[in-house]
Amino acid sequence: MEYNGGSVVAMIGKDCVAIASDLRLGQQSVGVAMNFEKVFPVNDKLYYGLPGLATDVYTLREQLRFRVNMYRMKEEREITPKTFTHLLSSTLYEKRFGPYFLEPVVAGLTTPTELEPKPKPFISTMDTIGCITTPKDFAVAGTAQDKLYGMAEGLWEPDLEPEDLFETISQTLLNAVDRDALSGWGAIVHVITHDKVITRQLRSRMD
Amino acid sequence: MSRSYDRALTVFSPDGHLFQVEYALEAVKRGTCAVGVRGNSVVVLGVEKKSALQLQDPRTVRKVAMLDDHVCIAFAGLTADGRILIDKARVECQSHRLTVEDPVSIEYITKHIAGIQQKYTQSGGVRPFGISTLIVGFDPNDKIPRLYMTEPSGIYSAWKACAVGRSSKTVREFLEKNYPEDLSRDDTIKLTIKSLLEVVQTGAKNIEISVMERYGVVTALEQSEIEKIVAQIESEKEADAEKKRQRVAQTQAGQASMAMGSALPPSAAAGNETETPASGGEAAGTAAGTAGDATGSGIQ
Amino acid sequence: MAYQKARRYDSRTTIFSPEGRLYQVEYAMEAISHAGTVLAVMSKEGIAMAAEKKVTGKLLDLSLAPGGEGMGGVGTEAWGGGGEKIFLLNNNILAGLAGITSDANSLVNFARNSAQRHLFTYDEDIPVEMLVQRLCDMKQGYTQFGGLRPFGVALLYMGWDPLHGFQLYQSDPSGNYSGWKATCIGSNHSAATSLLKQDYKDDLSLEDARQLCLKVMSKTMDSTKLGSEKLEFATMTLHPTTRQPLAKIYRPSELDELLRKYELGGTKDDQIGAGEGSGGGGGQEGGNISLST
Amino acid sequence: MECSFGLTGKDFVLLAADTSAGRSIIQMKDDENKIKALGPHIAMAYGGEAGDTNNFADFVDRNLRLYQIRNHTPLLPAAASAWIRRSLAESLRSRHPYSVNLMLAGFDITDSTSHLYWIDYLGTKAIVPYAAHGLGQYLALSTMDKWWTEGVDKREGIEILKKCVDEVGKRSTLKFKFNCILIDASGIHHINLDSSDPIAEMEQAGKAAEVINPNPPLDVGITA
Amino acid sequence: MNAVLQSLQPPARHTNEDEEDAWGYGNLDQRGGVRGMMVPRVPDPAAFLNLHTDSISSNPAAKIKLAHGTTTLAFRFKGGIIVAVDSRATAGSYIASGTVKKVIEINPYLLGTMAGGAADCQYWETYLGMQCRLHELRNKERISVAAASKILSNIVYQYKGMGLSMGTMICGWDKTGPALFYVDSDGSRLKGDLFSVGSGSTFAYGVLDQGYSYDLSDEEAQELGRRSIIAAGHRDAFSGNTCNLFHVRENGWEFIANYDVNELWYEYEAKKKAGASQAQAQKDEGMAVE
Repeated sequence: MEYNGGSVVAMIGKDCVAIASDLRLGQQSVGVAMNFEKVFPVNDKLYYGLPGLATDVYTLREQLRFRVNMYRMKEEREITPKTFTHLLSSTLYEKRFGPYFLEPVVAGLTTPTELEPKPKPFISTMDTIGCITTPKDFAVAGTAQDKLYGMAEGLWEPDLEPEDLFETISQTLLNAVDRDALSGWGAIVHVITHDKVITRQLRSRMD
Repeated sequence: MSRSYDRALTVFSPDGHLFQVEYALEAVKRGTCAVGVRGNSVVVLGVEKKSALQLQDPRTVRKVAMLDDHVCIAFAGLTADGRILIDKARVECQSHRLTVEDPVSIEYITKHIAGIQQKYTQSGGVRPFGISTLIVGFDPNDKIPRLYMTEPSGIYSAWKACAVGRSSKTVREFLEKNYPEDLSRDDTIKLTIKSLLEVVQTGAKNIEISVMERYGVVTALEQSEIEKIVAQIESEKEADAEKKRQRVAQTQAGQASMAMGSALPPSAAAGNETETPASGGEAAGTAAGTAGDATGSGIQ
Repeated sequence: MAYQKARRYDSRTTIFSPEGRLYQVEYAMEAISHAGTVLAVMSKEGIAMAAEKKVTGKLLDLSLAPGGEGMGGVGTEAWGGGGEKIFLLNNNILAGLAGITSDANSLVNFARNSAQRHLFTYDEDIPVEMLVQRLCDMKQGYTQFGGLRPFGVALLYMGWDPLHGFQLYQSDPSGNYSGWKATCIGSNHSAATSLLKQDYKDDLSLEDARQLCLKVMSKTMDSTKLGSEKLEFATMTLHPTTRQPLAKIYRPSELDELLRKYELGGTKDDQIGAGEGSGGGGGQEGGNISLST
Repeated sequence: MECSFGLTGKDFVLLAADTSAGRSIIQMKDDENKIKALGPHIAMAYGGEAGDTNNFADFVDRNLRLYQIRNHTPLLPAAASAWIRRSLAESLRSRHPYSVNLMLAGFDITDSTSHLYWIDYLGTKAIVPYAAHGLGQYLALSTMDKWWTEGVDKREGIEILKKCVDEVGKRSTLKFKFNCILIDASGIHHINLDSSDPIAEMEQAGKAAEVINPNPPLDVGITA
Repeated sequence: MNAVLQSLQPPARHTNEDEEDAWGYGNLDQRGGVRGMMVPRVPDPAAFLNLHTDSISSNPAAKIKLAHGTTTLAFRFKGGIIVAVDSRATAGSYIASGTVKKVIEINPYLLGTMAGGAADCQYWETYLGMQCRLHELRNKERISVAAASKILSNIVYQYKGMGLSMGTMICGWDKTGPALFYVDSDGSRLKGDLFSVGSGSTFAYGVLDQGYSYDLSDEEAQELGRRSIIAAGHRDAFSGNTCNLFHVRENGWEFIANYDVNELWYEYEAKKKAGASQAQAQKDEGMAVE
């Protein structure tokens, strides 16, 4: 976990969700790259973040991309956040006795259907072997987890509009990683709404 | 006819034939011709190239392939079978390097390929590969050009010059007759083209020549170079024929003058030459027929 | 044809005839020459492909089945947008199939799997020729190993990769493949090929390619009025800004509009507009996102 | 302890690796080449556990070669990096993991861009403009931070590399010699870092400076 | 000196608490020396400390994480000595403080830097300040840098193996001119022109070595010190926040300024970009002319 560093946070807003990560890739104390994104899109309604051991970030991401694409082909539809969470969870549990050192965070919106006309924004997080929790406010993971909790507890409030949610999640992340030696070196935020995804790079401390 | 030993692949017929293997050889004979000739310092592969159709992308027509830096292969028979066999051989080349660091020797890879082909004549539930191959190259740290042939049966053999595919018998006979020891580079190329011209009526545009000069150095002749050599051969033939005519004329004149009439023209070869197109022509007909059929039945 | 009469042991399905021919393979090719025509034309700007659909019965409900108005789409949407003849095999490759539909489905599955495996190992879209080769290697296996009959399917593949740009291939049951500038499989392919030969020029624009494609199709299909109920249509182009490959399977309404533009038919006038809004605009922006995650 | 550097520029990429080989405190060899050309425009500098290094490098070399022969075209740098990374990541969870750190440098001829990938024995991959492994990571990353700029040309690139090599020479108790290559559109070239103008020397040497590519393009002219 | 040395007996393993109470506040003995330090009452205190703190090795499993992780540097040049340090203190990956003073002003002519255990450095360098003052009073002249560093070195050497962790540079100006000594808890004491200490020191060296010359101007020297700390603050996770810059001259040290590492980093990047595009423009122009 602390070998490469990095943190991810996700938050629920009003008909929107946001997910953000820092951009540092380190080898213990040495910073190696400042372009290492830990949040990836599944589709334009669903993103997930993988803070943890960087080799596993790649490995799991490729594995998930494969599985999601197969799902898409077989089902001829996009995967929902809930289904994806379970896919991710079982993928992690497959490595129960040699786990991936990752604590994923998922954030997405479910497309309304006739049966479920107003689905709630969805976030979830899990431990390294896939135990799911689905918070109703925010989810945090990574080396700055403790600090993120502190910031998020203080800043988050219910039913934030996309722009406010962006501001909240950005402040949470920036201030948390400023207190974490192993996270930082830039940050990226995605705010997912029903009609678009707003992606912004944040200017953050580079030390 | 309805007996099953000619279909059960691994079974001998009462008179000792392996029919599937023999039939596979027929598939090879339906493929376009490939010739290999060993010179004193180079080895040359020449193949008959089906002319790419007007709308076809010529990049994807491959009859000659590299197995490794120093091994080149040409085949006649079912194209798809060829691709599979070549792929297996390529894996073996790299695997050999990985385990013992040295590149494969030409004989080694030939044996390997032949071994695969043999396995498909003896294993249950598979048909043999419908291809014969010519494998050329130089062993590492060696200056001797090598040329081998393998057949669907899994037989392999070393040659000074050899042909497989359509009308290969004619070409082989031609080579037997015209192969001199100690061929120079240019003469090797020329002999290859000359022999191919025995079956390829359409000349340079349907001939492809690859020359392996030494270890790891392969060049493909430009179309223009081939054309030049073909032209040269034509003119030589012309000159030859002219000489013959003159000689015949002389002889006839002599005969006439001597008023005796029992001597035959000396060249049986001349007779052969006029004969070959007939036998080759039939095969060409089938080849053209399949070629017209888009990818045809996949025989090269 | 003693080979056909003989009892079919597992191990004997595809074997050489005394003349060295593989009759099973040739018969499989025969099967294809009855199938609906698929033809494609390549240009510098992209490739267009049209496929003839055989309508089996008037009561067939096409609205939910692939090929109804649910079909079509750009980029990601094209995954589920395949009809019964044209499928997206990977981000960068579309295929049109002629032959036995069930065989075709299993080949499409295999191709999609192969493409994903490549993406998994190399983190790049599979090069077009490689996917074609993968498929053909399998097809070849089905002509050599016991217990199997060859696939009764021929395919046209159109795709793009950074090495060779736009490419068009065709493959047949023997496991052979070849690259083309414009080609055709299925019934009437010889007539179509000669038409293509006549009209193909090296400097076609995409628009020309589309038009040529549909024009030849209308001639070979032998019907004056083409319509989306008898036809599927797709293009492979590059996204104008990202320069990434962009597959587009036309929605029936879009196709009809195209046909009317070229004055080749275009039925169902009353339905135009219904599917137009969703005609793939959504895919333009982030269309490829989900495939490149 | 080993040390290697990689650095990209406008139309080229540089790799340098030390040439020492030994066991514990004994140096057995001071001219071991730890850079391997894997194709006409791609090369790798590697280090790590003795034995693993050469084995893994050969394994990569042979597989990339096989890909090239099979597909008539070499693997592009990005795809090669993904494959190598996966090999390491898979080996990490195997019975006998390879302990190899490497840097992969390549020039993508399809879009004329230079690429540098920093990969460690865990299978961590970083896509970076410049990077270092081993001692160099600690000593000279900041040197590159200070002097590297977007779009440096070949001479500037070499100057930065020389600074790094000099720094390691200054601060390390071990005395390193370095082996250096440059990859650009025309292929892989040897660079003599001791020369006063390595680029001029390279250009002058022309063919002679070309790294004898173990994997020459095979299909030139043979098909078509 | 002898008095000092005599007062620095090796620490007693077991101190008598009653005896301790007999003295006043602080832990100096009556002669002004340091009384035996409290040591864990175990057979091998060093092993004990190593198990529970990360003072000797960076034992990540240790429950007690001492503040360490630092970049400090000092170098001598014709204009005196430049001392530059960062200001980050970490405990594990937690940045405990971003405003730590890592330069200890021993007296107006002497500076000490701290790297390693913050408490160790702070305490012993303050103590050193006291000894220096005493020396001055006793000898009516300022203590030489050499002597001051030797005192510190002697003290920490007494505690070798006990888990003291410090790497410090004693910088000052005495009769011999500017002088710079490196002293660490192993007991090493080195005289030199250029040192950098701490987890980020290698990165600082990477810039420092390539830009250093004895003949730098004051401005150049200050910039070099500053740039080196920024470089280290950037790359090293355990260094950063701000940079404190000091300049030691003949008449004592001067505090130059406190800089935000982050702001400077962006400034340098912007300069690099501007420089690069300018260079590119020049190159292009050159080509156009050709």
